[in-house]
Amino acid sequence: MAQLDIVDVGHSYTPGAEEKQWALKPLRLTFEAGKTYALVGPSGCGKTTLLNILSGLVKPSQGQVLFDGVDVTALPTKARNIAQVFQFPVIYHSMTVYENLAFPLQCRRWDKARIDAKVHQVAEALDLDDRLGQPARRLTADDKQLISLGRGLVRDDVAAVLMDEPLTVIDPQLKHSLRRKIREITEQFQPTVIYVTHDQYEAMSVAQEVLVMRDGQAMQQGTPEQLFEAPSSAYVGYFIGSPAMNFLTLDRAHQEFTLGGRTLAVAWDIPGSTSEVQVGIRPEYVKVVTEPGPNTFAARLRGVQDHGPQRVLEIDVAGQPMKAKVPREDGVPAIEEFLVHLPRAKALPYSDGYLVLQS
Amino acid sequence: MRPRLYPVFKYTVIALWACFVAGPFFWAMTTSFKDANAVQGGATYLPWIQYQPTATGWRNIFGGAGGIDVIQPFLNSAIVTIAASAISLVLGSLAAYALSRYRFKIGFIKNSDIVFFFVSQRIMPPVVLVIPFFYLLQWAGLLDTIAGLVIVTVALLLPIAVWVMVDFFNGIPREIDEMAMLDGCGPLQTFVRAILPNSLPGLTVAAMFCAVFGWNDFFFAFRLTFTEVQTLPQAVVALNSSIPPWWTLSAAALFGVAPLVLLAIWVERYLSKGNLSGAVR
Amino acid sequence: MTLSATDLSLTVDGVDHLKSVTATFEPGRLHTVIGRTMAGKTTLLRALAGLQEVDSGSLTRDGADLMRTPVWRRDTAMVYQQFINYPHLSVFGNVAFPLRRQGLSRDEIQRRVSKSLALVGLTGFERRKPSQLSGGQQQRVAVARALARGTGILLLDEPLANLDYKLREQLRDEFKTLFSDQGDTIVVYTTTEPAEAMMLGDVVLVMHEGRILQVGPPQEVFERPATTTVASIINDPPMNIFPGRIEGGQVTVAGFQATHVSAHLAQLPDGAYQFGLRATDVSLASAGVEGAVTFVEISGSETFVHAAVGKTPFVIQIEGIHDVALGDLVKLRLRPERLYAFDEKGSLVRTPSYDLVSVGGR
Amino acid sequence: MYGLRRHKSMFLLPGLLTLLLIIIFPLLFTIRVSFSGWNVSSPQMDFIAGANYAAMLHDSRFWSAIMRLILLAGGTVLIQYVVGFGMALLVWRDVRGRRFWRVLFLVPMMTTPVVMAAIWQMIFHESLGPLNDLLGMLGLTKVAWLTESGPALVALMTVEVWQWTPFMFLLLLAGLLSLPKEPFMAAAIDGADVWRTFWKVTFPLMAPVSVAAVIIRLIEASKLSDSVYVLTSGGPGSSTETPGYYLYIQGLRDQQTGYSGAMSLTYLVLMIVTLTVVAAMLTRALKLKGHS
Repeated sequence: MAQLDIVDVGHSYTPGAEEKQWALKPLRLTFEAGKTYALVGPSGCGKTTLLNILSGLVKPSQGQVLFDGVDVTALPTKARNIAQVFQFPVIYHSMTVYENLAFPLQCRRWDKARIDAKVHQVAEALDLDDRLGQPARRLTADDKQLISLGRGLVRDDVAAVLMDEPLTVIDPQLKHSLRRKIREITEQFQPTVIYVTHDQYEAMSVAQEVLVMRDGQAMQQGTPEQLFEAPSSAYVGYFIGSPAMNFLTLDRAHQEFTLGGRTLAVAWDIPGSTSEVQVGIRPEYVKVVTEPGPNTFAARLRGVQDHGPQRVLEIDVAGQPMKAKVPREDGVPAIEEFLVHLPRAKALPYSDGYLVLQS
Repeated sequence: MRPRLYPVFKYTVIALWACFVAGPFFWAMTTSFKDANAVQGGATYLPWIQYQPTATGWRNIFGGAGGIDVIQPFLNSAIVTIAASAISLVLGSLAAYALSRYRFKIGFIKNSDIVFFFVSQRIMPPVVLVIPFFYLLQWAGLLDTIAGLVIVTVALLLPIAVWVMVDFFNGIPREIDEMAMLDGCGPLQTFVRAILPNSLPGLTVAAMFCAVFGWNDFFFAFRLTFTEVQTLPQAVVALNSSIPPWWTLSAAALFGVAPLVLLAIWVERYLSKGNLSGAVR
Repeated sequence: MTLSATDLSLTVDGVDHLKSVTATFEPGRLHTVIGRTMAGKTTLLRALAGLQEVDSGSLTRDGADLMRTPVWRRDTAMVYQQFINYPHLSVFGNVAFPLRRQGLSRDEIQRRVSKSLALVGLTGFERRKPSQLSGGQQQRVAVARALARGTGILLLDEPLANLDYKLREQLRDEFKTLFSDQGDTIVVYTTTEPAEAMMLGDVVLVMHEGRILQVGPPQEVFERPATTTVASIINDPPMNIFPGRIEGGQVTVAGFQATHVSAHLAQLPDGAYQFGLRATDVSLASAGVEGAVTFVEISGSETFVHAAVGKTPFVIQIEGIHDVALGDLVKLRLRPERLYAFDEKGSLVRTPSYDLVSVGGR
Repeated sequence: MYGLRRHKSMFLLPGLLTLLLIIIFPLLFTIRVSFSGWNVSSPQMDFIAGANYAAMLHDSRFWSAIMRLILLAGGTVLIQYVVGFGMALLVWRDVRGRRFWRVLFLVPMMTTPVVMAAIWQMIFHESLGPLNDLLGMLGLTKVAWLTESGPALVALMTVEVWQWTPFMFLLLLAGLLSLPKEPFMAAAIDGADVWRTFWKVTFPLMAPVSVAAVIIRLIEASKLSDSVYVLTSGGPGSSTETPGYYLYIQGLRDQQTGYSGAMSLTYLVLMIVTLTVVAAMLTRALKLKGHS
């Protein structure tokens, strides 16, 4: 396993294009050794380009890729010592499960006994040890993906395991268990993993750190909890979490922020020069209350979505739409107008779509 | 193999094979501009340098003295090929669609057996068919007619059309048919309005194979048509007598294969677009 | 205009796809059919559409037999999971296709296509080919085509299953308004997602292994699942179902005294039961039954912690997103007042009460 | 689906009946005529039981034609496959002038076999042809290409290889172009060299296309007769005769209709049996069953 550094790497598929049209805008990232990272974003966000740059399939227009400090930018895939799991399961059709797992080691001319020991070790971890003699093509798609992963794990010097939407063609019922298996395996073997997906929940379930991308830019890198609690942009607030984060535009009066004329007590202070300020708050933190108090605001009910254990209340606060997620047992307010509480600690400031950093 | 040597090896092999492939065409081309003297003097290759070119051969195939007229055979070949291909494509796609979409079960015979029956007709040697065909066409009064030849050629081409189209239709999601029916199309309309418009790549590949095998057929034309209807291959082979008028033969041969050689350019374009891969499986 | 299925059965290769399915579908209502993959939902829709022949049973519309009406005369539209559109036609052509078959005038076609493309938010995309659209847009075209015809029966087969979460969330919201406005149309909508079924459905039908297990308004099915299977299907994550006993005022699970018996179970005799408890009603606490974390997953804005108590697996749902390490030992607190009791065969015996503040606003 | 039963035959029957009508009469006719003594001097449908079949059993010219065909077809199809696959691999990916090579390598299959055989006849001409001229330049002795049995077979095979390698090339190249690129990336990542990549990735992935292509070519090759007619007329002697050509001589030139009918059927049955067995063997050898 290795630490991967992306140093000012940017890429454009059409040479000479303006930087704002690049598929991947110049960025600087570090993926620490032994951790699992997820790259997530909608199609066309640059995550696949970044993965291809790491694997050596695409040579970036600018910048350097370092594996443990060694510049590998010009090296082809073969020389990078990486492993990759693709969207569609790739196995060697004519070989058994054992031969598939042994193949990378045979190519490296390991001796038989050493191969045998390693293959059995990995097969056991993957729960494939009882099927080693079967033709690999007979296995189900999810087991084939495990073989792909296993071919990377048998090489104990592998720099990184790249996974490109590995659950795409897996039967919905098996997705869950394969995701779980991948998580277990990566915890056990601790390779450096870069996991690309368009599914935010898959990303957060599989990875220790998530990198949210959009339009060729890295929007935010952090643990799932960080992305949820403190999205650095309105986009991440929308992209992570369901329903999305609420954003309400605030008025500024003297030293205070107000919403519909009432004061919103906040835990931050931002320069007066900042243009329009919005408060971001997760629907989970919006509480329906009966007693007026600090940070309570009049709300008007527009609709209710029954999600089962929770209900999502669609409400208007100070003429602006927002959502509140409430436990089922709390019921639905009997009257159309009621009060909601926006906790001070959970209300974050945004301006021009980005979190305003507090000094 | 050393990486450096590999390109050298690769281009050498390609060049050698290219020479082998192109050789006969080059020889035909150069010979078509020769006359009796140039041919009798032994093999020569380069006009002006090794021999004085003339256009005798080319004049002869367009009705010149001592030659033939290739225009009528050309037209005959074209008519037979086009008519037989069209009939085969229509009947073939209909049958292929049925075999791809509906389940047939007549006793132990299932869909795959019917498909096999169609395709297996390609195994039938022409020589086995030609004598009965002779009497059949004679009885029907179609011997030595274009219509007779078209009917026989359909037997050659229909299996090809079915083979290509079954595979192609299998690649079109059935949901499209279902959707068309839900949208109010009866079975025939479903086929015509929803499936056929999406089948152009398959139809073109099938048409190409039909054209190649239809145009290049010799044996049936040779035994079932004589004086009234001569196809192009027949006309060329007739020139191949014991004392060969090589220049005329060469010109006629080049003229006869030219239309389909042009087809190769177009096939390649198709191949590069990946449209053939679906049809060839 | 009622559509009735009676005793529909279909067995293929020994597997029951439909098993004595009897159901009535009312005009102007949206019926969500929820079940896991392969529960027979798609087969049911296809049978309703006439695309699938069944072994036995009957299908009537207003009492008139429908079985012998071919698909193309059934007045039914369907939206598939896989965004099926006519690849050779433009967006306009796709939506106009069924209208042309009905022989409508040019102006009428133009009007209806524009209206229904506007409904799904695709105005301006008329000339594009489906292949030039994103998955979400392709599915909108399919929905527009289905709506434009104004058929009496509208079937949607997991229309959102192949879309990204965010898009799914967005379309789900749009569908709610879209389908609430369809007049007398009978809408049948299949899904594997409880939230989708609950949110969209006027009536929820729970299917499992080819059978319909329960039918009712979403609220009722959710709060009073008739069996453990229904309870598990209508909850995401599936409701925790675990065997246990009621003994001397205590609920024991796998030998542990898990919690006391709350009022709603007090009347039950001692003995063996199966208990059901939603993931939201288990919490991590400083005291309680001990379990080991086996897996943590994140869905929406919730964290699902999977933990094993002895050999019994539990799922705990925590609001918000949290880091919990695999292998950690945690204490689970089971909320006694939220326990469902089922008998050993899995039929509902007692439910916790939802003291509803109100059900207004719907 | 209700309502479709009536329609499905409507689609199938026109094609199926057309083919049946075209094929069934010749087949029945041939079966009947094979039990008759129909020949040029008495062209009538009498009944002589299995006399034709008995005569055929002792007709060594027929049986050696069959054996010759099996060797010719097997040999040329093998060469076509190896060369066709090789050329397809060479022009598959990065090669300069890719489109030109591809078009050129396709051209021969588009040309009329009999017409090209006439051209080849010139090329193989002993004194005036270019082949011997070129051999002479290389200091080699002239070969009597078409009048000696060994060289005549070589000539015939050369023409077959020239004509039909492009067909293999077409099918195999189309197959190669439809292959996904991931398996090749996976092999590169696993550290496989060119040789391993071919045998462990390319060849197994191409197995289904290969089997299809080889079988199609074997079917077509089993009918070999047109080129023989033009190139050597089966000669010298009967040393290049194929069953197709021998049947032509017996049935059409000498009008031994009954006898040729018996041989036709035997030939047909033998070819069907052989090809079925070969197809089954190839399929099994490449473990195609169970492929997705």
